[in-house]
Amino acid sequence: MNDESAFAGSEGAESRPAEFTLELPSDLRMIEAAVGYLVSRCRAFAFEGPRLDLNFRVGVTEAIANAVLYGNSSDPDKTVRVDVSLDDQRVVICVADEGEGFDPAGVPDPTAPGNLDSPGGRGLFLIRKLMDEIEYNDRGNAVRMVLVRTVPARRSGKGKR
Amino acid sequence: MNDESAFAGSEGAESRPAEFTLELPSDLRMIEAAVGYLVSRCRAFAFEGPRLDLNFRVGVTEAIANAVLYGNSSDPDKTVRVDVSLDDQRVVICVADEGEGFDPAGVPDPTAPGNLDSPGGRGLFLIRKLMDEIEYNDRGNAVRMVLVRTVPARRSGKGKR
Amino acid sequence: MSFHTSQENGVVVVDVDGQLIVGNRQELKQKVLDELEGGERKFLIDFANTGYIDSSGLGVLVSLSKKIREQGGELRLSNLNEDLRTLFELTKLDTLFSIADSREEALSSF
Amino acid sequence: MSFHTSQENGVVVVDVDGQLIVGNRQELKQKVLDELEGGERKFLIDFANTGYIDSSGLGVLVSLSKKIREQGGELRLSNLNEDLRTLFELTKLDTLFSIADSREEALSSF
Ligand SMILES: Nc1ncnc2c1ncn2[C@@H]1O[C@H](COP(=O)(O)OP(=O)(O)O)[C@@H](O)[C@H]1O
Ligand SMILES: Nc1ncnc2c1ncn2[C@@H]1O[C@H](COP(=O)(O)OP(=O)(O)O)[C@@H](O)[C@H]1O
Repeated sequence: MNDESAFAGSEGAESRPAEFTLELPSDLRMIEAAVGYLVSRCRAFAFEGPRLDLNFRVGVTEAIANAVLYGNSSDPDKTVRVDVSLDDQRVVICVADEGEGFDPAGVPDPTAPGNLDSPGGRGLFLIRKLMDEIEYNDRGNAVRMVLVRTVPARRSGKGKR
Repeated sequence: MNDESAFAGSEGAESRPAEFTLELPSDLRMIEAAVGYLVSRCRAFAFEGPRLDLNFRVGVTEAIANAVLYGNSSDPDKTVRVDVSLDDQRVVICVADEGEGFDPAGVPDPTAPGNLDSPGGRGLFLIRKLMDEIEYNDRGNAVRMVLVRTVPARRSGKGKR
Repeated sequence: MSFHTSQENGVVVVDVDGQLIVGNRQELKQKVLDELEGGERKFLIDFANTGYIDSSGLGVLVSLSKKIREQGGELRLSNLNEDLRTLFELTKLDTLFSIADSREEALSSF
Repeated sequence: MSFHTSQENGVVVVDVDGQLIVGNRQELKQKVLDELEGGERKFLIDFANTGYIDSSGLGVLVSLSKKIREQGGELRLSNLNEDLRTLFELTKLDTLFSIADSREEALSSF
Protein backbone atom coordinates (compact mmCIF):
# COMPACT_ATOMS: atom_id res chain seq x y z
CA MET A 1 0.00 0.00 0.00
CA ASN A 2 2.99 2.27 0.03
CA ASP A 3 3.67 4.62 -2.81
CA GLU A 4 7.40 4.42 -3.11
CA SER A 5 7.48 1.34 -5.34
CA ALA A 6 9.56 3.47 -7.69
CA PHE A 7 12.40 2.94 -5.21
CA ALA A 8 12.40 -0.83 -5.29
CA GLY A 9 16.03 -1.87 -4.96
CA SER A 10 18.70 0.19 -3.35
CA GLU A 11 19.48 2.63 -6.17
CA GLY A 12 16.42 4.83 -5.67
CA ALA A 13 17.15 5.09 -1.96
CA GLU A 14 20.14 7.29 -2.72
CA SER A 15 17.98 10.08 -4.11
CA ARG A 16 14.79 10.66 -2.15
CA PRO A 17 13.44 9.11 1.02
CA ALA A 18 11.36 5.95 1.09
CA GLU A 19 8.36 6.19 3.37
CA PHE A 20 6.25 3.54 4.99
CA THR A 21 3.49 3.52 7.52
CA LEU A 22 1.72 1.11 9.82
CA GLU A 23 -1.43 1.75 11.77
CA LEU A 24 -1.80 -0.97 14.35
CA PRO A 25 -4.24 -2.25 16.93
CA SER A 26 -3.13 -1.86 20.55
CA ASP A 27 -2.11 -5.45 21.01
CA LEU A 28 1.33 -6.58 22.11
CA ARG A 29 1.13 -9.74 20.04
CA MET A 30 1.44 -7.77 16.82
CA ILE A 31 4.72 -6.06 17.70
CA GLU A 32 6.94 -8.80 16.35
CA ALA A 33 5.18 -8.79 12.97
CA ALA A 34 5.14 -5.00 12.83
CA VAL A 35 8.85 -4.64 13.57
CA GLY A 36 9.55 -7.50 11.16
CA TYR A 37 7.80 -5.54 8.41
CA LEU A 38 9.72 -2.34 9.11
CA VAL A 39 13.07 -4.15 9.26
CA SER A 40 12.33 -5.95 6.03
CA ARG A 41 11.42 -2.72 4.25
CA CYS A 42 14.60 -1.08 5.52
CA ARG A 43 16.67 -4.01 4.35
CA ALA A 44 15.21 -3.66 0.85
CA PHE A 45 16.87 -0.24 0.78
CA ALA A 46 20.28 -1.67 1.62
CA PHE A 47 20.14 -0.74 5.29
CA GLU A 48 21.64 -3.63 7.26
CA GLY A 49 24.02 -4.74 9.98
CA PRO A 50 23.81 -4.20 13.75
CA ARG A 51 22.40 -0.68 13.35
CA LEU A 52 19.34 -2.32 11.79
CA ASP A 53 19.25 -5.59 13.76
CA LEU A 54 20.02 -4.11 17.14
CA ASN A 55 19.54 -0.34 17.26
CA PHE A 56 16.54 -0.03 14.95
CA ARG A 57 14.84 -3.25 15.98
CA VAL A 58 15.11 -2.79 19.73
CA GLY A 59 14.46 0.97 19.67
CA VAL A 60 11.31 0.61 17.59
CA THR A 61 10.08 -2.36 19.64
CA GLU A 62 10.42 -0.31 22.84
CA ALA A 63 8.62 2.68 21.38
CA ILE A 64 5.70 0.61 20.07
CA ALA A 65 5.45 -1.39 23.30
CA ASN A 66 5.27 1.83 25.34
CA ALA A 67 2.67 3.26 22.97
CA VAL A 68 0.49 0.15 23.39
CA LEU A 69 1.02 -0.37 27.13
CA TYR A 70 1.22 3.14 28.58
CA GLY A 71 -0.04 5.42 25.82
CA ASN A 72 -3.11 3.47 24.82
CA SER A 73 -3.30 1.31 27.96
CA SER A 74 -4.03 -1.61 25.60
CA ASP A 75 -7.41 0.04 24.89
CA PRO A 76 -8.93 -1.96 22.03
CA ASP A 77 -10.40 1.27 20.61
CA LYS A 78 -7.01 2.91 20.07
CA THR A 79 -4.32 2.47 17.46
CA VAL A 80 -0.59 3.09 17.27
CA ARG A 81 0.71 4.81 14.18
CA VAL A 82 4.26 4.24 12.96
CA ASP A 83 5.76 6.40 10.21
CA VAL A 84 9.19 5.59 8.86
CA SER A 85 11.20 7.66 6.44
CA LEU A 86 14.49 6.33 5.12
CA ASP A 87 17.12 7.93 2.93
CA ASP A 88 20.70 6.96 2.23
CA GLN A 89 21.95 8.70 5.38
CA ARG A 90 19.46 7.95 8.09
CA VAL A 91 16.09 6.62 9.12
CA VAL A 92 13.46 8.66 10.96
CA ILE A 93 10.80 6.79 12.92
CA CYS A 94 7.73 8.39 14.48
CA VAL A 95 5.57 6.38 16.86
CA ALA A 96 2.35 8.02 18.02
CA ASP A 97 -0.30 6.77 20.41
CA GLU A 98 -3.69 8.12 21.48
CA GLY A 99 -2.79 8.50 25.16
CA GLU A 100 -2.44 11.43 27.52
CA GLY A 101 1.32 11.54 27.14
CA PHE A 102 3.91 11.72 29.92
CA ASP A 103 7.03 13.59 30.92
CA PRO A 104 10.04 11.67 29.63
CA ALA A 105 12.37 13.79 31.77
CA GLY A 106 10.80 12.24 34.85
CA VAL A 107 11.86 8.69 34.02
CA PRO A 108 14.69 7.51 36.32
CA ASP A 109 18.03 6.07 35.15
CA PRO A 110 17.80 2.26 35.31
CA THR A 111 21.58 1.93 35.65
CA ALA A 112 21.67 3.91 38.90
CA PRO A 113 22.80 1.57 41.70
CA GLY A 114 19.41 1.23 43.42
CA ASN A 115 17.56 0.53 40.16
CA LEU A 116 19.78 -2.14 38.67
CA ASP A 117 17.71 -5.08 39.81
CA SER A 118 14.35 -3.51 39.04
CA PRO A 119 12.31 -5.61 36.62
CA GLY A 120 11.26 -2.59 34.56
CA GLY A 121 12.28 0.86 33.46
CA ARG A 122 14.81 0.11 30.71
CA GLY A 123 12.74 0.84 27.61
CA LEU A 124 13.17 4.57 27.26
CA PHE A 125 16.78 4.26 28.38
CA LEU A 126 17.50 1.81 25.57
CA ILE A 127 15.81 4.06 23.02
CA ARG A 128 18.03 6.93 24.18
CA LYS A 129 21.16 4.77 24.00
CA LEU A 130 20.39 3.06 20.70
CA MET A 131 19.02 5.98 18.71
CA ASP A 132 21.01 9.02 17.64
CA GLU A 133 18.21 11.50 18.30
CA ILE A 134 14.99 11.17 20.25
CA GLU A 135 12.36 13.80 20.82
CA TYR A 136 8.84 13.69 22.23
CA ASN A 137 6.09 16.08 21.24
CA ASP A 138 4.86 18.47 23.95
CA ARG A 139 2.02 16.25 25.04
CA GLY A 140 4.30 13.22 25.21
CA ASN A 141 2.20 10.84 23.11
CA ALA A 142 4.43 10.82 20.04
CA VAL A 143 8.14 10.16 19.78
CA ARG A 144 10.42 10.96 16.85
CA MET A 145 13.62 8.92 16.65
CA VAL A 146 16.50 9.36 14.26
CA LEU A 147 19.07 6.68 13.54
CA VAL A 148 22.09 7.32 11.33
CA ARG A 149 22.63 4.34 9.03
CA THR A 150 26.38 4.06 9.42
CA VAL A 151 28.68 5.44 12.06
CA PRO A 152 32.43 5.93 11.95
CA ALA A 153 32.91 4.02 15.24
CA ARG A 154 33.47 0.28 14.81
CA ARG A 155 31.03 -1.04 17.41
CA SER A 156 27.80 0.09 15.79
CA GLY A 157 25.72 -1.14 18.72
CA LYS A 158 27.25 1.56 20.85
CA GLY A 159 27.66 4.15 18.14
CA LYS A 160 27.23 7.13 20.44
CA ARG A 161 28.46 8.36 23.80
CA MET B 1 -4.67 8.18 15.68
CA ASN B 2 -8.07 8.51 14.13
CA ASP B 3 -9.64 11.86 13.66
CA GLU B 4 -13.22 11.14 14.49
CA SER B 5 -12.84 11.51 18.24
CA ALA B 6 -15.63 14.04 17.91
CA PHE B 7 -17.93 11.05 17.48
CA ALA B 8 -17.08 9.34 20.73
CA GLY B 9 -20.27 7.75 21.94
CA SER B 10 -23.13 6.69 19.77
CA GLU B 11 -24.86 10.05 19.25
CA GLY B 12 -22.45 11.38 16.68
CA ALA B 13 -22.72 8.20 14.66
CA GLU B 14 -26.25 9.15 13.68
CA SER B 15 -25.10 12.17 11.72
CA ARG B 16 -21.93 11.61 9.74
CA PRO B 17 -19.79 8.53 9.20
CA ALA B 18 -17.06 7.44 11.58
CA GLU B 19 -13.93 6.34 9.80
CA PHE B 20 -11.05 4.19 10.93
CA THR B 21 -8.07 2.68 9.26
CA LEU B 22 -5.49 -0.01 9.88
CA GLU B 23 -2.33 -0.61 7.90
CA LEU B 24 -1.00 -4.01 8.83
CA PRO B 25 1.99 -6.24 8.24
CA SER B 26 1.30 -9.38 6.20
CA ASP B 27 1.20 -11.72 9.14
CA LEU B 28 -1.70 -14.01 9.98
CA ARG B 29 -1.04 -13.71 13.69
CA MET B 30 -2.23 -10.11 13.73
CA ILE B 31 -5.65 -10.80 12.25
CA GLU B 32 -7.34 -11.51 15.56
CA ALA B 33 -6.11 -8.24 17.07
CA ALA B 34 -6.96 -6.27 13.93
CA VAL B 35 -10.51 -7.59 13.74
CA GLY B 36 -10.84 -7.10 17.51
CA TYR B 37 -9.98 -3.42 17.05
CA LEU B 38 -12.49 -2.92 14.23
CA VAL B 39 -15.28 -4.70 16.12
CA SER B 40 -14.57 -2.67 19.22
CA ARG B 41 -14.68 0.61 17.28
CA CYS B 42 -17.96 -0.41 15.67
CA ARG B 43 -19.44 -1.32 19.02
CA ALA B 44 -18.58 2.14 20.33
CA PHE B 45 -20.98 3.46 17.70
CA ALA B 46 -23.82 1.27 18.93
CA PHE B 47 -23.42 -1.35 16.22
CA GLU B 48 -23.91 -4.74 17.85
CA GLY B 49 -25.57 -8.15 17.69
CA PRO B 50 -25.01 -11.02 15.24
CA ARG B 51 -24.54 -8.66 12.31
CA LEU B 52 -21.41 -7.42 14.09
CA ASP B 53 -20.30 -10.63 15.83
CA LEU B 54 -20.94 -12.97 12.92
CA ASN B 55 -21.33 -11.14 9.60
CA PHE B 56 -18.83 -8.34 10.14
CA ARG B 57 -16.30 -10.37 12.11
CA VAL B 58 -16.15 -13.37 9.81
CA GLY B 59 -16.41 -11.36 6.58
CA VAL B 60 -13.58 -9.04 7.56
CA THR B 61 -11.44 -11.92 8.85
CA GLU B 62 -11.80 -13.71 5.52
CA ALA B 63 -10.96 -10.62 3.50
CA ILE B 64 -7.85 -9.84 5.54
CA ALA B 65 -6.71 -13.47 5.52
CA ASN B 66 -7.02 -13.61 1.72
CA ALA B 67 -5.15 -10.31 1.39
CA VAL B 68 -2.28 -11.65 3.52
CA LEU B 69 -2.16 -15.18 2.08
CA TYR B 70 -2.98 -14.76 -1.61
CA GLY B 71 -2.66 -11.05 -2.30
CA ASN B 72 0.61 -10.42 -0.50
CA SER B 73 1.71 -14.08 -0.34
CA SER B 74 2.77 -13.30 3.26
CA ASP B 75 5.55 -11.13 1.79
CA PRO B 76 7.10 -9.29 4.76
CA ASP B 77 7.56 -6.21 2.55
CA LYS B 78 3.87 -5.76 1.90
CA THR B 79 1.03 -4.40 3.97
CA VAL B 80 -2.73 -4.80 4.06
CA ARG B 81 -4.81 -1.68 4.37
CA VAL B 82 -8.24 -1.74 5.95
CA ASP B 83 -10.56 1.27 5.76
CA VAL B 84 -13.85 1.22 7.58
CA SER B 85 -16.58 3.80 7.36
CA LEU B 86 -19.62 3.50 9.60
CA ASP B 87 -22.82 5.52 9.72
CA ASP B 88 -26.14 4.79 11.38
CA GLN B 89 -27.33 2.70 8.43
CA ARG B 90 -24.39 0.63 7.33
CA VAL B 91 -20.71 -0.12 7.49
CA VAL B 92 -18.40 -0.06 4.47
CA ILE B 93 -15.14 -2.01 4.70
CA CYS B 94 -12.35 -1.83 2.12
CA VAL B 95 -9.49 -4.31 2.29
CA ALA B 96 -6.60 -3.77 -0.12
CA ASP B 97 -3.45 -5.78 -0.64
CA GLU B 98 -0.36 -5.24 -2.80
CA GLY B 99 -0.81 -8.36 -4.91
CA GLU B 100 -1.53 -9.03 -8.55
CA GLY B 101 -5.22 -9.55 -7.95
CA PHE B 102 -7.38 -12.41 -9.19
CA ASP B 103 -10.67 -13.08 -10.90
CA PRO B 104 -13.30 -13.61 -8.21
CA ALA B 105 -15.76 -14.94 -10.79
CA GLY B 106 -13.45 -17.93 -11.28
CA VAL B 107 -13.77 -19.18 -7.69
CA PRO B 108 -15.92 -22.35 -7.53
CA ASP B 109 -18.94 -22.83 -5.27
CA PRO B 110 -17.83 -24.74 -2.16
CA THR B 111 -21.34 -26.06 -1.57
CA ALA B 112 -21.45 -27.88 -4.91
CA PRO B 113 -21.62 -31.65 -4.25
CA GLY B 114 -18.05 -32.46 -5.27
CA ASN B 115 -16.56 -29.61 -3.24
CA LEU B 116 -18.28 -30.17 0.06
CA ASP B 117 -15.45 -32.06 1.69
CA SER B 118 -12.67 -29.86 0.34
CA PRO B 119 -10.55 -28.36 3.12
CA GLY B 120 -10.53 -24.91 1.48
CA GLY B 121 -12.44 -22.57 -0.74
CA ARG B 122 -15.07 -21.18 1.64
CA GLY B 123 -13.67 -17.73 2.35
CA LEU B 124 -14.99 -15.72 -0.57
CA PHE B 125 -18.24 -17.68 -0.41
CA LEU B 126 -18.74 -16.65 3.22
CA ILE B 127 -17.98 -13.02 2.41
CA ARG B 128 -20.63 -13.13 -0.32
CA LYS B 129 -23.17 -14.75 2.00
CA LEU B 130 -22.49 -12.61 5.05
CA MET B 131 -22.09 -9.19 3.43
CA ASP B 132 -24.88 -7.28 1.69
CA GLU B 133 -22.66 -6.01 -1.11
CA ILE B 134 -19.21 -7.08 -2.27
CA GLU B 135 -17.22 -5.68 -5.14
CA TYR B 136 -13.61 -6.10 -6.23
CA ASN B 137 -11.65 -3.47 -8.13
CA ASP B 138 -10.67 -4.33 -11.70
CA ARG B 139 -7.27 -5.67 -10.74
CA GLY B 140 -8.74 -7.79 -7.98
CA ASN B 141 -6.45 -6.66 -5.16
CA ALA B 142 -9.00 -4.60 -3.25
CA VAL B 143 -12.45 -5.55 -2.07
CA ARG B 144 -15.22 -3.24 -0.93
CA MET B 145 -17.85 -4.79 1.31
CA VAL B 146 -21.06 -3.22 2.57
CA LEU B 147 -23.00 -4.51 5.53
CA VAL B 148 -26.34 -3.02 6.54
CA ARG B 149 -26.49 -2.65 10.32
CA THR B 150 -29.98 -3.99 10.85
CA VAL B 151 -32.17 -6.10 8.64
CA PRO B 152 -35.90 -6.68 8.78
CA ALA B 153 -35.47 -10.48 8.77
CA ARG B 154 -35.25 -12.05 12.22
CA ARG B 155 -32.23 -14.32 11.71
CA SER B 156 -29.62 -11.61 11.22
CA GLY B 157 -26.92 -14.18 10.50
CA LYS B 158 -28.69 -15.01 7.29
CA GLY B 159 -30.05 -11.59 6.54
CA LYS B 160 -30.04 -12.05 2.80
CA ARG B 161 -31.11 -14.70 0.31
CA MET C 1 -7.32 -19.51 21.27
CA SER C 2 -6.46 -22.28 23.63
CA PHE C 3 -7.94 -25.74 23.82
CA HIS C 4 -7.71 -28.68 26.11
CA THR C 5 -8.41 -32.33 25.63
CA SER C 6 -9.82 -34.87 28.01
CA GLN C 7 -10.99 -38.48 27.86
CA GLU C 8 -14.63 -39.31 28.55
CA ASN C 9 -15.77 -42.94 28.15
CA GLY C 10 -13.22 -43.68 25.45
CA VAL C 11 -13.93 -40.46 23.56
CA VAL C 12 -11.30 -37.75 23.13
CA VAL C 13 -13.11 -34.50 23.95
CA VAL C 14 -11.53 -31.29 22.70
CA ASP C 15 -12.75 -27.96 24.08
CA VAL C 16 -11.98 -24.95 21.92
CA ASP C 17 -11.65 -21.72 23.90
CA GLY C 18 -11.71 -18.53 21.85
CA GLN C 19 -11.49 -18.17 18.09
CA LEU C 20 -10.69 -21.00 15.71
CA ILE C 21 -9.21 -19.07 12.82
CA VAL C 22 -6.50 -19.01 10.21
CA GLY C 23 -3.86 -17.84 12.70
CA ASN C 24 -4.20 -20.78 15.07
CA ARG C 25 -6.02 -23.69 13.41
CA GLN C 26 -2.71 -25.58 12.99
CA GLU C 27 -2.50 -26.23 16.74
CA LEU C 28 -5.90 -27.90 16.87
CA LYS C 29 -5.15 -29.96 13.81
CA GLN C 30 -1.82 -31.21 15.14
CA LYS C 31 -3.27 -32.10 18.51
CA VAL C 32 -6.09 -34.20 17.07
CA LEU C 33 -3.81 -35.89 14.53
CA ASP C 34 -1.42 -36.83 17.33
CA GLU C 35 -4.24 -38.50 19.23
CA LEU C 36 -5.34 -40.28 16.05
CA GLU C 37 -1.78 -41.46 15.52
CA GLY C 38 -1.77 -42.66 19.13
CA GLY C 39 -4.67 -44.98 18.39
CA GLU C 40 -7.71 -42.91 19.41
CA ARG C 41 -10.74 -43.26 17.13
CA LYS C 42 -13.65 -41.40 18.75
CA PHE C 43 -13.48 -37.62 18.84
CA LEU C 44 -15.81 -34.90 20.04
CA ILE C 45 -15.05 -31.23 19.52
CA ASP C 46 -17.08 -29.05 21.85
CA PHE C 47 -17.70 -25.42 20.91
CA ALA C 48 -19.38 -24.22 24.10
CA ASN C 49 -16.59 -21.70 24.69
CA THR C 50 -15.77 -20.85 21.10
CA GLY C 51 -16.00 -17.26 19.90
CA TYR C 52 -16.08 -17.62 16.17
CA ILE C 53 -14.77 -19.82 13.40
CA ASP C 54 -13.60 -18.63 10.00
CA SER C 55 -13.35 -20.56 6.75
CA SER C 56 -9.93 -21.92 7.69
CA GLY C 57 -11.32 -23.21 10.95
CA LEU C 58 -14.16 -24.90 9.05
CA GLY C 59 -11.56 -26.31 6.64
CA VAL C 60 -9.58 -27.85 9.49
CA LEU C 61 -12.70 -29.55 10.80
CA VAL C 62 -13.45 -30.94 7.35
CA SER C 63 -9.96 -32.32 6.88
CA LEU C 64 -9.84 -33.78 10.40
CA SER C 65 -13.19 -35.46 9.86
CA LYS C 66 -11.89 -37.02 6.64
CA LYS C 67 -8.66 -38.27 8.22
CA ILE C 68 -10.52 -39.72 11.19
CA ARG C 69 -13.01 -41.51 8.93
CA GLU C 70 -10.15 -42.94 6.87
CA GLN C 71 -8.92 -44.62 10.04
CA GLY C 72 -12.34 -46.03 10.78
CA GLY C 73 -13.01 -43.43 13.47
CA GLU C 74 -15.66 -40.78 13.99
CA LEU C 75 -15.73 -37.04 14.70
CA ARG C 76 -18.72 -35.36 16.27
CA LEU C 77 -19.37 -31.73 17.14
CA SER C 78 -21.40 -30.24 19.96
CA ASN C 79 -22.62 -26.99 21.47
CA LEU C 80 -22.59 -24.77 18.39
CA ASN C 81 -24.19 -21.45 19.24
CA GLU C 82 -26.57 -19.82 16.80
CA ASP C 83 -23.84 -17.89 14.95
CA LEU C 84 -21.67 -20.97 14.50
CA ARG C 85 -24.64 -23.02 13.38
CA THR C 86 -25.37 -20.36 10.77
CA LEU C 87 -21.84 -20.80 9.38
CA PHE C 88 -22.33 -24.56 9.08
CA GLU C 89 -25.71 -24.08 7.40
CA LEU C 90 -24.48 -21.45 4.94
CA THR C 91 -21.60 -23.70 3.86
CA LYS C 92 -23.83 -26.83 3.97
CA LEU C 93 -21.33 -28.42 6.32
CA ASP C 94 -24.23 -29.25 8.62
CA THR C 95 -24.88 -32.09 6.16
CA LEU C 96 -21.33 -33.40 6.52
CA PHE C 97 -20.98 -33.42 10.30
CA SER C 98 -22.88 -35.08 13.05
CA ILE C 99 -23.76 -32.12 15.28
CA ALA C 100 -25.27 -32.59 18.73
CA ASP C 101 -26.90 -29.91 20.84
CA SER C 102 -25.09 -30.91 24.01
CA ARG C 103 -21.94 -32.68 25.00
CA GLU C 104 -23.91 -35.40 26.77
CA GLU C 105 -26.04 -36.08 23.73
CA ALA C 106 -22.93 -36.35 21.56
CA LEU C 107 -21.15 -38.66 23.99
CA SER C 108 -24.11 -41.00 24.47
CA SER C 109 -24.58 -41.48 20.73
CA PHE C 110 -21.10 -42.78 19.86
CA MET D 1 9.48 -17.44 20.15
CA SER D 2 9.59 -20.96 21.39
CA PHE D 3 11.85 -22.46 24.02
CA HIS D 4 12.58 -25.87 25.34
CA THR D 5 14.02 -27.06 28.59
CA SER D 6 16.27 -29.98 29.33
CA GLN D 7 18.22 -31.34 32.30
CA GLU D 8 21.98 -31.49 32.14
CA ASN D 9 23.88 -32.65 35.26
CA GLY D 10 21.24 -31.29 37.62
CA VAL D 11 20.95 -27.99 35.80
CA VAL D 12 17.74 -26.90 34.09
CA VAL D 13 18.83 -25.62 30.69
CA VAL D 14 16.43 -23.37 28.81
CA ASP D 15 17.03 -22.67 25.11
CA VAL D 16 15.31 -19.56 23.78
CA ASP D 17 14.52 -19.76 20.06
CA GLY D 18 13.58 -16.46 18.44
CA GLN D 19 12.78 -13.17 20.12
CA LEU D 20 12.37 -12.70 23.85
CA ILE D 21 10.12 -9.67 23.92
CA VAL D 22 7.15 -8.07 25.57
CA GLY D 23 4.67 -10.21 23.63
CA ASN D 24 5.97 -13.56 24.85
CA ARG D 25 8.18 -13.14 27.92
CA GLN D 26 5.37 -14.43 30.18
CA GLU D 27 5.80 -17.96 28.83
CA LEU D 28 9.48 -18.10 29.71
CA LYS D 29 8.82 -16.67 33.15
CA GLN D 30 6.07 -19.15 33.95
CA LYS D 31 8.11 -22.10 32.77
CA VAL D 32 11.12 -21.25 34.92
CA LEU D 33 8.98 -20.43 37.96
CA ASP D 34 7.25 -23.80 37.61
CA GLU D 35 10.61 -25.56 37.67
CA LEU D 36 11.67 -23.48 40.67
CA GLU D 37 8.44 -24.41 42.43
CA GLY D 38 9.16 -28.04 41.56
CA GLY D 39 12.41 -27.88 43.51
CA GLU D 40 14.98 -27.05 40.84
CA ARG D 41 17.70 -24.60 41.91
CA LYS D 42 20.30 -24.43 39.11
CA PHE D 43 19.25 -22.70 35.88
CA LEU D 44 21.03 -21.90 32.66
CA ILE D 45 19.40 -19.84 29.93
CA ASP D 46 21.16 -20.32 26.61
CA PHE D 47 20.79 -17.63 23.95
CA ALA D 48 22.56 -19.38 21.06
CA ASN D 49 19.35 -19.29 18.98
CA THR D 50 17.91 -16.02 20.25
CA GLY D 51 17.16 -13.23 17.80
CA TYR D 52 16.86 -10.23 20.03
CA ILE D 53 15.73 -9.23 23.49
CA ASP D 54 13.87 -6.08 24.41
CA SER D 55 13.67 -4.30 27.76
CA SER D 56 10.80 -6.54 28.87
CA GLY D 57 12.88 -9.59 28.10
CA LEU D 58 15.74 -8.15 30.13
CA GLY D 59 13.27 -7.39 32.92
CA VAL D 60 12.06 -10.98 33.01
CA LEU D 61 15.65 -12.20 33.35
CA VAL D 62 16.24 -9.78 36.21
CA SER D 63 13.14 -10.85 38.09
CA LEU D 64 13.80 -14.55 37.53
CA SER D 65 17.35 -14.15 38.78
CA LYS D 66 16.05 -12.48 41.92
CA LYS D 67 13.42 -15.14 42.60
CA ILE D 68 15.93 -17.94 42.05
CA ARG D 69 18.46 -16.32 44.39
CA GLU D 70 15.76 -15.91 47.06
CA GLN D 71 15.34 -19.69 46.98
CA GLY D 72 19.09 -20.22 47.33
CA GLY D 73 19.47 -21.07 43.65
CA GLU D 74 21.48 -19.64 40.79
CA LEU D 75 20.77 -18.42 37.26
CA ARG D 76 23.48 -18.27 34.61
CA LEU D 77 23.37 -17.10 31.01
CA SER D 78 25.36 -18.32 28.02
CA ASN D 79 25.96 -17.73 24.33
CA LEU D 80 25.06 -14.07 24.06
CA ASN D 81 25.92 -12.81 20.60
CA GLU D 82 27.54 -9.43 20.16
CA ASP D 83 24.24 -7.55 19.86
CA LEU D 84 22.79 -9.16 22.97
CA ARG D 85 25.98 -8.52 24.88
CA THR D 86 25.73 -4.86 23.91
CA LEU D 87 22.25 -4.70 25.47
CA PHE D 88 23.56 -6.14 28.74
CA GLU D 89 26.49 -3.72 28.74
CA LEU D 90 24.36 -0.65 27.96
CA THR D 91 21.98 -1.47 30.80
CA LYS D 92 24.85 -2.57 33.09
CA LEU D 93 23.11 -5.89 33.56
CA ASP D 94 26.40 -7.59 32.69
CA THR D 95 27.39 -6.72 36.27
CA LEU D 96 24.31 -8.46 37.68
CA PHE D 97 24.46 -11.75 35.78
CA SER D 98 27.01 -14.45 35.50
CA ILE D 99 27.48 -14.71 31.74
CA ALA D 100 29.47 -17.52 30.13
CA ASP D 101 30.68 -17.65 26.55
CA SER D 102 29.59 -21.23 25.99
CA ARG D 103 27.07 -23.62 27.41
CA GLU D 104 29.83 -26.00 28.52
CA GLU D 105 31.65 -23.26 30.38
CA ALA D 106 28.43 -22.25 32.14
CA LEU D 107 27.55 -25.83 33.07
CA SER D 108 30.98 -26.68 34.41
CA SER D 109 31.10 -23.65 36.69
CA PHE D 110 27.93 -24.33 38.69
N1 LIG E 1 3.93 6.48 25.17
C1 LIG E 1 3.86 6.65 26.51
N2 LIG E 1 2.75 7.20 27.08
C2 LIG E 1 2.67 7.34 28.42
N3 LIG E 1 3.63 6.99 29.28
C3 LIG E 1 4.76 6.45 28.80
C4 LIG E 1 4.95 6.25 27.39
N4 LIG E 1 6.18 5.71 27.21
C5 LIG E 1 6.72 5.56 28.42
N5 LIG E 1 5.89 6.03 29.40
C6 LIG E 1 6.16 6.07 30.85
O1 LIG E 1 7.54 5.97 31.07
C7 LIG E 1 7.85 4.91 31.96
C8 LIG E 1 9.18 4.27 31.63
O2 LIG E 1 9.08 3.53 30.42
P1 LIG E 1 10.23 2.54 30.03
O3 LIG E 1 11.53 3.18 30.21
O4 LIG E 1 9.93 2.02 28.68
O5 LIG E 1 10.17 1.35 31.11
P2 LIG E 1 9.02 0.31 31.45
O6 LIG E 1 8.25 0.07 30.20
O7 LIG E 1 9.74 -0.91 31.90
O8 LIG E 1 8.21 0.92 32.54
C9 LIG E 1 6.67 3.96 31.86
O9 LIG E 1 6.50 3.20 33.02
C10 LIG E 1 5.52 4.92 31.61
O10 LIG E 1 5.04 5.44 32.84
N1 LIG F 1 -6.81 -10.93 -2.31
C1 LIG F 1 -6.60 -11.96 -3.15
N2 LIG F 1 -5.58 -11.93 -4.05
C2 LIG F 1 -5.36 -12.96 -4.90
N3 LIG F 1 -6.10 -14.09 -4.92
C3 LIG F 1 -7.13 -14.19 -4.05
C4 LIG F 1 -7.43 -13.14 -3.13
N4 LIG F 1 -8.51 -13.53 -2.40
C5 LIG F 1 -8.85 -14.75 -2.85
N5 LIG F 1 -8.03 -15.16 -3.85
C6 LIG F 1 -8.11 -16.44 -4.61
O1 LIG F 1 -9.39 -16.98 -4.43
C7 LIG F 1 -9.30 -18.33 -3.96
C8 LIG F 1 -10.48 -18.65 -3.06
O2 LIG F 1 -10.36 -17.97 -1.84
P1 LIG F 1 -11.28 -18.39 -0.62
O3 LIG F 1 -12.69 -18.53 -1.11
O4 LIG F 1 -11.06 -17.39 0.47
O5 LIG F 1 -10.83 -19.84 -0.20
P2 LIG F 1 -9.41 -20.36 0.36
O6 LIG F 1 -8.77 -19.22 1.09
O7 LIG F 1 -9.75 -21.47 1.26
O8 LIG F 1 -8.63 -20.80 -0.86
C9 LIG F 1 -7.96 -18.42 -3.27
O9 LIG F 1 -7.47 -19.72 -3.25
C10 LIG F 1 -7.12 -17.48 -4.11
O10 LIG F 1 -6.62 -18.16 -5.24
